[in-house]
Amino acid sequence: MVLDEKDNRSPWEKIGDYFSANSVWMKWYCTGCGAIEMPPTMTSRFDMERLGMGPMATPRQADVLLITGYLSTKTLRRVIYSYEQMNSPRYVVGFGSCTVNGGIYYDSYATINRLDMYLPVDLYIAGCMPRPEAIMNGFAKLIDMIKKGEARGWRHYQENYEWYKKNQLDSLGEVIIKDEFHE
Amino acid sequence: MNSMNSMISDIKAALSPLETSEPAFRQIAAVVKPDGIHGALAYLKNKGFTQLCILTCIDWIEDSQFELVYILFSWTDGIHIQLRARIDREKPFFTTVTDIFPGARYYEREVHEFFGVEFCGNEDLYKPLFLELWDDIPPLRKDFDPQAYSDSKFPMRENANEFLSMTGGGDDE
Amino acid sequence: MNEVKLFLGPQHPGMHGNYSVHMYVDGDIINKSRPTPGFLHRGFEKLMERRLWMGNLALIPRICVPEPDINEMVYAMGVEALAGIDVPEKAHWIRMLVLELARIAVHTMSLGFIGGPTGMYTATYWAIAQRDLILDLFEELSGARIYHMYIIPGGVRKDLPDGFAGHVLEKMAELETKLPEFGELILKHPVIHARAKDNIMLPAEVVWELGVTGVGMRSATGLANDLRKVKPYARYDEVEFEVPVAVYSDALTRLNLKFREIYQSISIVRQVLEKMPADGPVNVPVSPGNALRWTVPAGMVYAAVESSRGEYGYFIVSDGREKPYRIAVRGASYPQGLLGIEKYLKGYRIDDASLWMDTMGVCSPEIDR
Amino acid sequence: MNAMNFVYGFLVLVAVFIFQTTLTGINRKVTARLQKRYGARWYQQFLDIFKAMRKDSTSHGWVFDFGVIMALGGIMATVIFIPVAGFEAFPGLDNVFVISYLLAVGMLGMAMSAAGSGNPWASIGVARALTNMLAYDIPLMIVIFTMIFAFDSASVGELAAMQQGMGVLGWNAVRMPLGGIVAVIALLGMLGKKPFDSFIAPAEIASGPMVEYGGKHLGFMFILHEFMTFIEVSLILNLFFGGGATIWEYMLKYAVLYTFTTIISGVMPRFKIDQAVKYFYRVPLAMAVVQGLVVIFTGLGVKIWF
Repeated sequence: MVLDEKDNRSPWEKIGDYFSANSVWMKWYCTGCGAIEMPPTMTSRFDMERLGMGPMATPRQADVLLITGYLSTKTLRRVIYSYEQMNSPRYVVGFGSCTVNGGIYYDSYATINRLDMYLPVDLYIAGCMPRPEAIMNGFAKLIDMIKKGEARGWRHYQENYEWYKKNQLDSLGEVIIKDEFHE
Repeated sequence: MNSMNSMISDIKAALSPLETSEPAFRQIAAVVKPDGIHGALAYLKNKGFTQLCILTCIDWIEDSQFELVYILFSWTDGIHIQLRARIDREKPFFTTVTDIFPGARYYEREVHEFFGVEFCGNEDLYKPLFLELWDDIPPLRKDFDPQAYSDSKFPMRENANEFLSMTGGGDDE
Repeated sequence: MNEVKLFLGPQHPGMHGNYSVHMYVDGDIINKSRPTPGFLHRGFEKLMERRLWMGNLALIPRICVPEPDINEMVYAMGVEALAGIDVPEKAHWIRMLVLELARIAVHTMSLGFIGGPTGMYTATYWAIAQRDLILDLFEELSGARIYHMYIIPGGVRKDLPDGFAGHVLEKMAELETKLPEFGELILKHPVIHARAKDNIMLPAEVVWELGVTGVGMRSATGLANDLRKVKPYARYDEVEFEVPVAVYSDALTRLNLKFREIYQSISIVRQVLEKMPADGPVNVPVSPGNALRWTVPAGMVYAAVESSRGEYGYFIVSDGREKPYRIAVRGASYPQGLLGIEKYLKGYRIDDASLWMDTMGVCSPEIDR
Repeated sequence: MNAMNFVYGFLVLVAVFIFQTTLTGINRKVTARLQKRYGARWYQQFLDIFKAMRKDSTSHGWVFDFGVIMALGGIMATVIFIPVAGFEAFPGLDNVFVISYLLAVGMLGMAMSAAGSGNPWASIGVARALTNMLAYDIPLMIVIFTMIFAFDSASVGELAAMQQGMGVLGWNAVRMPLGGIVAVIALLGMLGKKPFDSFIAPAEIASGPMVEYGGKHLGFMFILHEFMTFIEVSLILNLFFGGGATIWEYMLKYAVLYTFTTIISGVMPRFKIDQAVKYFYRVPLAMAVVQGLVVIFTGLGVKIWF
């Protein structure tokens, strides 16, 4: 994701980014064990809604896809599918060390090692698993990035679609499962 | 509550196991011949061992054998039993025990998926359960190397700073 | 008849965790359902064969995310049985303390999560905040909120910090003042009664057929089938507690049972703090030299504890080397999460499917491993 | 009817949007306080709507797009006919029947659009929404017909004006207490508040009709929802709680009534759809029928009143 240094957004885009930054809806998809720290972040103690963030039921409605921890190949297929259903601008946040380099599952046959090979990650939150404070901090950073126009992973994905698709196919074999019922 | 000793002698008399032992507190291990498993499970179920805790498998690659393990529990006596039998690794066929313990169905599917042991009579055996589009030998066999598989399929990150340099971030924080 | 195929999960707000139930529905009624596990499959059983006996400590808590301590406990119990290690008296009591606190945390959370399928979000918000207080205790004890790695073979990692007992008692007292609120909000609410009563039934014969344990078994059969009573581990035979039972298992009964188990656990925590020896070692060295080169004698053993969802066990095989030869995990929610969903969800409504996941206690990471 | 009416109509729409959206934001804060947390900013709902309007969106064919426009048009047309504190953009057209039929255009547009998305969850959601409508409409309509019969008028503005001047005692909710209770319960059903929100339940059918909406489509749906809320609350407010003599009184009453429904919904789980129908056809329907019989045969509360 190479950023061009100067801010060449039009005034309308700047206003749009202001709205996007202050109303970030996340996709409710618990892909891994980091999801256990999401309820405390959402609920009364840390209260994510202060930042304008809230869970959304379907990928169409959501702005940010949270990858909460390790991704098995079976999940990654659904995650890619979900990501492609989301409407741009869309953002991806990787949780925990497993999304960075495989973490404790570096030699597992079922989990991937690097999330940014398959999806354009805008922000990583380190930790195994990240504490709610770290998650809140990461979200504040994401909001800041959106406001400044730095979170452009979705544009990068559009521009380098072939590269991402090639990586996905290399690792997964097939991205979309035709018959999930196995019949 | 039957005592452990009487239970062990009962088992010895009824199942004629190859070997019995007491690996832990209130736990009995009995090794039987593969064709004796069915009868042994039925006998033990009548004796009060109504719960199948787990059905699993061990890959003894040096002996070229699979060892099937059935662990039963009796809630009335508080005793666990490990019932074990070895089958040939090259011809891993066995019969299903779902007629005695219906709950074994998914355990058998799991063992089939992870070890390749085929349980005749379990109709769902060939549907994938945990793995999807699996393209290698069953992963829990000892000759499967997950590190090699992971290296060939899922690229690692080459160096730690790569992501930071890619996004141009990392300086302001 | 016009059947529609539907995926309930993996990315569905009604699903707890990454799990999927595929179903054929006719209108709102489920005609056929099939569980689809494997979204969280990490190959734990293979990875554990590749780690040292001590190195596995970092891996095992991640098998069951909401209640990680049971993993450490069964692993420690199994390895101690294989290696013939005698655990010091005080370590037993500290282990019980940790396990019961974890049980309270899980039950509180699962009571709150009833808010998901039924729409009672206020209950969820309150309950998660209560659970956080217990996570604070864990943080004080072990330095981590979720994955503690506190119970190790040979005892526990270190002694209780100063003043910890006082903090525990404070939190327990606070929890006891809050619990009646939950009772009022959840268990006595007429709409919850409408949703959960006589719904998601679990008859006694189904319990024996599937092999369901834990709250499901106790609510259906009326037997106090709790491993803490039937086959006591640690020092559960020296504390007094009741096992709540019922003979009619609908979703509401199971919720009630969980609610009553929280009170029992609070009482156990109090007794533990009272009866625990004041001092003494909390762990024994497992090997004379380098623990990383520690070998466990060959053997096969099955260790099981009572988790919040039922019997949770490890089958551990050692061939006498530095790494385990094989470890098989018996996830407590295996029967109700797989065969139960396949056979007994039929005839209920779409709305009830997530109620099944919730009240039966289906924990997807321990099914997938 | 001249050009000024249309200008008024447009101004009404703008004012209603700002007022209702602000109130929704404040109500999100009320819910948050009920759940012991801080909650979103009061203007969060505006940010959400404008953010959604800014995003790209995915179309699922012309039925999907056209349904949204049709629903929004129908609902916006309805808003203009609602009398607010004696003010009407198009005087004389505030008949109950006009409003309920225009509302149906909006509802149908939504149903059409959601079904056009082809998602099975959306179809289930639409089926549930229509069932829910059928459930609350019958008791509510019985009460409203009773009122029309008793006061010899079907004009919402006139019915509201008739209740003013006697203070609280003039309200239809007090004159017909059972009918008032039915109206508030039906309002919960109309607004899709818990316990009657099974048609948009996220944990059951992944937010039902809204499942395929994203970006601008979702933004339109949000605006539509704000207008719809205004129509529904205003209808009940005008018919049962005396509307308002001044605009400030009207706004205050409106805010209280709407916040009341929010608080109720904050401590309620949701009924399953069959249970919701059973509930409406049992308690509120019986109450509505009793109320109708009392008013028609004894005149208690209408002819006999202080």
